[in-house]
Amino acid sequence: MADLLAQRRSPLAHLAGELAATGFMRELPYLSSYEVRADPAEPAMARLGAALFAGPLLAAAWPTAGRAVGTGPRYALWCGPGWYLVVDEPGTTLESAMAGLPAVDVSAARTVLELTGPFARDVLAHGCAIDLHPRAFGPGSCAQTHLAKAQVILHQTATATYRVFVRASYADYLARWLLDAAVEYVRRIDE
Amino acid sequence: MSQPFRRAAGGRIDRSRTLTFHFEGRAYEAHPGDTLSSALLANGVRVVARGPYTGRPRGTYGIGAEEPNAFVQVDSGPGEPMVRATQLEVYDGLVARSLAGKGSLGEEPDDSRYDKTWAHCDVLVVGAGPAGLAAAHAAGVTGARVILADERPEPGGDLLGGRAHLDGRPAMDWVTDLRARLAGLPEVRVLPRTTVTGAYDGNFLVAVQRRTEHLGPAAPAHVARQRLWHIRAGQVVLATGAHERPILFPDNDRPGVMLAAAAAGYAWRYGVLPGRRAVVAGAHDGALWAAVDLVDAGVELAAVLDARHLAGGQAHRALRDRGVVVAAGHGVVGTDADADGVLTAAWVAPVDGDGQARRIACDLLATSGGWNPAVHLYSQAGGRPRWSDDHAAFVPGDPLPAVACVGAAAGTFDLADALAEGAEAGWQAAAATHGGGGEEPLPPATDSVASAGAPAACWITARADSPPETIFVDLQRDATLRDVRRAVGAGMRASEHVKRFTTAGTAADQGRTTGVTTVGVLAGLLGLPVGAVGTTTYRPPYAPISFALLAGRDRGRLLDPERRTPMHERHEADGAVFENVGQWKRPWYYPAPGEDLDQAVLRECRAAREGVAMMDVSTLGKIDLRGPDVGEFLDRVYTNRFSTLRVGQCRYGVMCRADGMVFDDGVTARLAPDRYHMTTTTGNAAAVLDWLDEWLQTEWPDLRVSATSVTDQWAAVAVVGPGSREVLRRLAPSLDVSAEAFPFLTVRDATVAGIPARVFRISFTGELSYEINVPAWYGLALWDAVAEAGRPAGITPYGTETMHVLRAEKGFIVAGQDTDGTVTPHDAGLGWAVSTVKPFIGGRSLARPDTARNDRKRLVGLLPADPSVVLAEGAQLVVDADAPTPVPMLGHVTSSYRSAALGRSFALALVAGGLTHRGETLQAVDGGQAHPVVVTEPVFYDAEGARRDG
Amino acid sequence: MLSVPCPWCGPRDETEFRYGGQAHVAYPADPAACSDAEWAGYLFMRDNPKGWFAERWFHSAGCRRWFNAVRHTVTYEFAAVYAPFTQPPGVPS
Amino acid sequence: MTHPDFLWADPEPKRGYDVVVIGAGGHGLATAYYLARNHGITDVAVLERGWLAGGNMARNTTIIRSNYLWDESAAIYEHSLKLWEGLSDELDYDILFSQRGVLNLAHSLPDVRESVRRVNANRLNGVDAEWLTPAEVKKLVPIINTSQELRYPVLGATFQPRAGIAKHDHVAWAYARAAHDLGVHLIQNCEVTGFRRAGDRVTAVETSRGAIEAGRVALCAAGHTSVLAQELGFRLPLASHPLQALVSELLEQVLDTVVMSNAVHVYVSQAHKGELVMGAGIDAYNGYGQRGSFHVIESQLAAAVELFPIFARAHVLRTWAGIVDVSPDASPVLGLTPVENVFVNCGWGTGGFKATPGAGWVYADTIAHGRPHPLAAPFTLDRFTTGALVDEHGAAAVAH
Repeated sequence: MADLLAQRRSPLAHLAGELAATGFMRELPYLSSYEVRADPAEPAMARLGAALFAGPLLAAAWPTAGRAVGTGPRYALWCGPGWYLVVDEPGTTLESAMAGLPAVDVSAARTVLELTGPFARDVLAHGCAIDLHPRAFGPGSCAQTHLAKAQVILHQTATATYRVFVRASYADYLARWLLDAAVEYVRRIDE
Repeated sequence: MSQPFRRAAGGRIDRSRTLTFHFEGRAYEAHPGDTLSSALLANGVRVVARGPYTGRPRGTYGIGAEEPNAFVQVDSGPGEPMVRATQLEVYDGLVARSLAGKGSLGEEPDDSRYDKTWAHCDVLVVGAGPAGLAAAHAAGVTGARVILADERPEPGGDLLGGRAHLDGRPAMDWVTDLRARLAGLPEVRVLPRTTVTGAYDGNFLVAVQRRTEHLGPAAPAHVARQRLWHIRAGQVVLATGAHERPILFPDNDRPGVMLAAAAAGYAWRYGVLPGRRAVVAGAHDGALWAAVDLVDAGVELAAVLDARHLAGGQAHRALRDRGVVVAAGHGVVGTDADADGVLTAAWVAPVDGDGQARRIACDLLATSGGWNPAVHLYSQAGGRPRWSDDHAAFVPGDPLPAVACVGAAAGTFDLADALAEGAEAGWQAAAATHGGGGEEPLPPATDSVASAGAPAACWITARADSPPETIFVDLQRDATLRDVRRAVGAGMRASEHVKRFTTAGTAADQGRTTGVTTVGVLAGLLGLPVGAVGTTTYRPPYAPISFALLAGRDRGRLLDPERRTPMHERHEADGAVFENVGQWKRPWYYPAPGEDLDQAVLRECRAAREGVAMMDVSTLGKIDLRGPDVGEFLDRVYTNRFSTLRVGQCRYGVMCRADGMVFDDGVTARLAPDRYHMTTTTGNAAAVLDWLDEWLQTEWPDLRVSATSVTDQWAAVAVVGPGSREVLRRLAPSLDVSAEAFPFLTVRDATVAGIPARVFRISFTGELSYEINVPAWYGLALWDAVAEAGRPAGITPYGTETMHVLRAEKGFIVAGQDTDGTVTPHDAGLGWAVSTVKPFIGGRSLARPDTARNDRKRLVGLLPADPSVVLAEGAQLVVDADAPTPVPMLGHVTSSYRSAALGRSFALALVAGGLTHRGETLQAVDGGQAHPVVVTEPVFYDAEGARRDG
Repeated sequence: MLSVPCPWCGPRDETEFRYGGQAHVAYPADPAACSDAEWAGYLFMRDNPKGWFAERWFHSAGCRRWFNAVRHTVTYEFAAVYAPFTQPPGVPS
Repeated sequence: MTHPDFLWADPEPKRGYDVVVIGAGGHGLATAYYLARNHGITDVAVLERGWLAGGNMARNTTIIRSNYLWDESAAIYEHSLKLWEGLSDELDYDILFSQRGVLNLAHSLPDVRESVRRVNANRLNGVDAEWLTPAEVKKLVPIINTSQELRYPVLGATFQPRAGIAKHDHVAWAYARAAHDLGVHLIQNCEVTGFRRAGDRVTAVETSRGAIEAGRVALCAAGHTSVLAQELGFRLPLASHPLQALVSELLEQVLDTVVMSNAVHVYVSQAHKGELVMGAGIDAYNGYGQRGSFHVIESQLAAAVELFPIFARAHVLRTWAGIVDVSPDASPVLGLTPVENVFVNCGWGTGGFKATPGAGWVYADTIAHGRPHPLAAPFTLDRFTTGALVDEHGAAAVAH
């Protein structure tokens, strides 16, 4: 297994240094994720909720529009009506908990860019048209939207921490775009 | 180097520092806070531009965004054409030159950074004059999210150059206090040097922020020079002020002729005398107060004219106190100039009748016909300005939802009224969006005075015999009264026609000073009320936006996303030449040292046909389909049947649009009774997923199917050629790769190179081949493992070009290359895949009279008579290339290559009547050359399919 | 930039959507039974009013749901959004 | 440029006319002119709800070319181009027709195939066309960035030397004056509100200035044609969309060829006075609002700056939108209608301006004879039923 994991390469491994140099961006590679498409009222969804969150996550507790549930590392993000992205630590296998549900392992389909700190929201606002002000979006909010010209899932996990789920093939583009948008803020840290 | 017209004191400039700038090659001094216009006036430079057609000299005319004349070319820094000198902040090292209505683009690239951002607010206040400041403050104290944008470097608007008092103190003290209070409100954002330039539907507004231009060479390179703001506002308060308009008269274009309030503004805001001896001519109280400001600044008033027949009022008294008597009922009827064309005198006469004109020597002629509320954004947002006789101006008409116009922008010129109106609008706007809160602030007390009388709509003062070609209605376009008269004489009645006929109002200033005046003149000529003629439409942008800013960050590599497969860096290392396929970067071919495309492709093809080769096929669209009704759904989507596919099997499928034309194709596998894995062409992956969702949601919601894109989840390597089985055997020792155990068109889960994989035995080349899919983060490891395992057999990576040759040799089409949106499956030779039993999307269309014709263009093969000739893709096929034009065309070449396997060239084509021409010789015409070709079946290689089992 | 009121995600910029043209153009239950003219009507003929228009939108970059909207083709104002297969709510006159 | 001293009169509408043309845009004016000139039908009124030629004619980017892929399209657009070549003389009015050539850039291998296909089809149809390599493109237009490092590099271009631009207002006014001189009534501020019918015929057009009797009615209202058709009780396969354009300030001459790129989506020419005139694709939604969405302008300018780096410093001075009526195959609908004496000319999409003389010529002939002109025959409404589309959308990079 260790051999196997060593063979992985994350979509932004080649930009790790540049991201680290900003002081507020990094890749969270290899997170486990599954797209689940089912009515939260289905019994199988209640079972899945219970398995994931160590308590019965009933229909009403699956996240509503624009919201995520979970406190990390495990989250369920609302993607659309009857459509959720379940996210967990790298290497976590959730197949058995998802048996009987249309759940697709998409762990390798996306990678995650995490932005954290006082500039995170401003940097995102350079390319994201939705309102990220705390009155409109805050910890526990998530949205599928555009960031620059990439389609992303945006998930705010804490007061000044955002996760950007981006498709693997777009990751290089988006990271380079964010690095460019971050230039003024990086200097502000340096200064 | 002295500044002879600089006043001894005053103005919002920093006299402790001196800057040096160059204009027209000469060095001058200025102070921080100066604009180029104020600095040139301070230095006595009157000529700043020339008329584009007349060549006549022109001077600074206004003081801000309304300026029609003083457009300059900036040569320092990144350089910029057509910059208003009245708004260009002077910096040390500024280099500018005059223009004649036309700028020039530099030759060096502009490497400045340009930025964009998105912002949301409850209340957007446009303009930080008194009304705007009051509005922003009233909205801000409620806790609402407020953006206050103003085009000038500092807030204050007209208070910056005025001498008004608020709450008994100089007005700028009040502004300073208010700035501090706004700064203490965390949800209020003040954006100076920011022009709101576009108002779009749903209170979406666009603003341009100039961030570093005023710093000149000191501007930090990492800070974006400009930023484009996209603002979504709950409520908008337009406090955009008003633009002063002139009165027209003969030779009204001389340097030295200036708008009156602008002239006064230079004196008080910048501490510059716009002239030493002035004639002031107006038709409203504002002109008289400007005269008071000028005389108080030390300008000698040679005459003050008012086109109105009024006497009395505070302005008259104020002037009389200063020894100046207003000449009521008088106007300017001409000017004189010196050899340089600069004003030396005004000719003055009564406005009624043809009384004797009097010459008055002066170096400043300050004119003001009134104020035009800046209704541009109101109009852009959908409002229709209406003419008001009371204001002698166009003012905002019917109110717009969630938009308020306040202050001078609404025709409220009195300071006290404007402050109250602004505060109330800000308060109400916050209440409407944010819910309000706090205590409504009271506007400050003012010392404003009653007016002498209503403004008059006075457009022109001239004598009957004044030559109309000397009365300029548009200074930047050199358009004159003569042009307007000609337009009317030609039959034109609409202001838009006259604008187009005369070009008045179409220059870079967009007719800001004289647009309404032109309408007034036209109304006079037509004998109509001004309101009946109406303004031309105000279109975005209010102020010009640079192309570079609109492009923003979307330049160079970031112009459009570059999609990469997990193996991208290996392809780069292997020297691949890439092809853009949609947004994807795909290896096109891998030239060995010294090879060109043809040589590389022949080598790659030979490897695939004779040995073993590998290709990155990760870009293919992949869709995971789940649910009990997937089979039924696919039967409806594909032309052929998929419900009968057994688990572990794959099938090639074609889908059509509803019009029966080929949309996409690919191989789809059944992984479980309720689970299919669909592949699409690289370019259509998103379109196909959208297509599936559309039918599922909008037509067949009863079908229990869910579709998930897994394109990015899987990296895939095709291992192709007679040697591919051996390579796979090495990589997957536990997988039985024999033809019996792993037959063609089946799929197996296996461990390949130690990686959990899904292996498809499918072939797009006709050779034995496997497509190994692994989770994307293993893609690079898989690629390297395949290369390593194939090394003994000389495995060769190949790109899209070789793939195209190999598939074409087998007659396999590429949707989008051999089809073009007018091709049915039958036309493409895919009739075998079209069910005649079950219905499918587009099926009905195939029975339409034209679609059912037998002589449609159909896929055929072509063999050039000369086997060394590779036809051009896109060559047209004709019977007789020498026939007279139009030469009837039978079809065209869709794919054409040199084949290593065939030892010759070949092609695919669409030809009317298709294989009814089999064996016939046609001419393939490209670039005037005709090549004889023989029509054949579109399968050139291994027609019996013997090779796919290796 | 229209702000399109997605019934699930709330107002989003137009660039997140695909436009689907006129709503309530149902796929014929039995296409084979259609005359050529009826089929052409389904394929190509569309209302194109100047005024209120019931149309389809697809939130392709968001929740990926199709929905219908009533929008004015001159003011671009949205009066209502509603689910496929349901009738438009009262349209402003 | 000086205009003639007199252009047109502003008559009161008569009680009726032999032919009532609805819409005084370029097509309506040209149709009226050719009805009078070619067919001797001078008892014609052209009704305009606003000011003459104030719709798309006043809003387009004035590109003229005939290098369309399909025979049917090439024939009608080439007929039009030949008329353009003699139009200043014909109408005795300088329309500033400048045959500076039009480049259509190719940015991908599929673009190249499509372009070569179109060039060859054009040449065999007697339409001038050449395929240029990137080096030849660079030679023709030195300011184009032909670096192969671009995100979407220029891989070549088609070139039609006889294509070019003309001054839209002059064209409209020239036709208006010529039509007026032949007795045609140009009636502005006259909005059509309905039709009076007698059986399968229209007897009169109801307008904001009263009912006007009509022997024949010619619809020529571009984006508003669907609204008229609805009044008349038949449907059209049209969707009206905003199409935006923009100009820069006046600039010293840098570009003397028209350059179009479908792949990165921008087209640009530099007008006689010096402004850059640019356009892009249509806005996606149906709209009669004569305004479009800002992001369309932004992406268009990004493309422009990429292709022409020196444009970075230019400024957008003014943007606007027209309303284009787009048909499913991006080809026009020209011919008879289900109403006996009503004719239709619409669906030109983004191609209307360049077709002005040709469409007017062919439409006038169709109205005069009550049957489609041979060049119009492929563009009947019937094609949507038979499937015989002239698909400039599907087959080619359709453009403007």
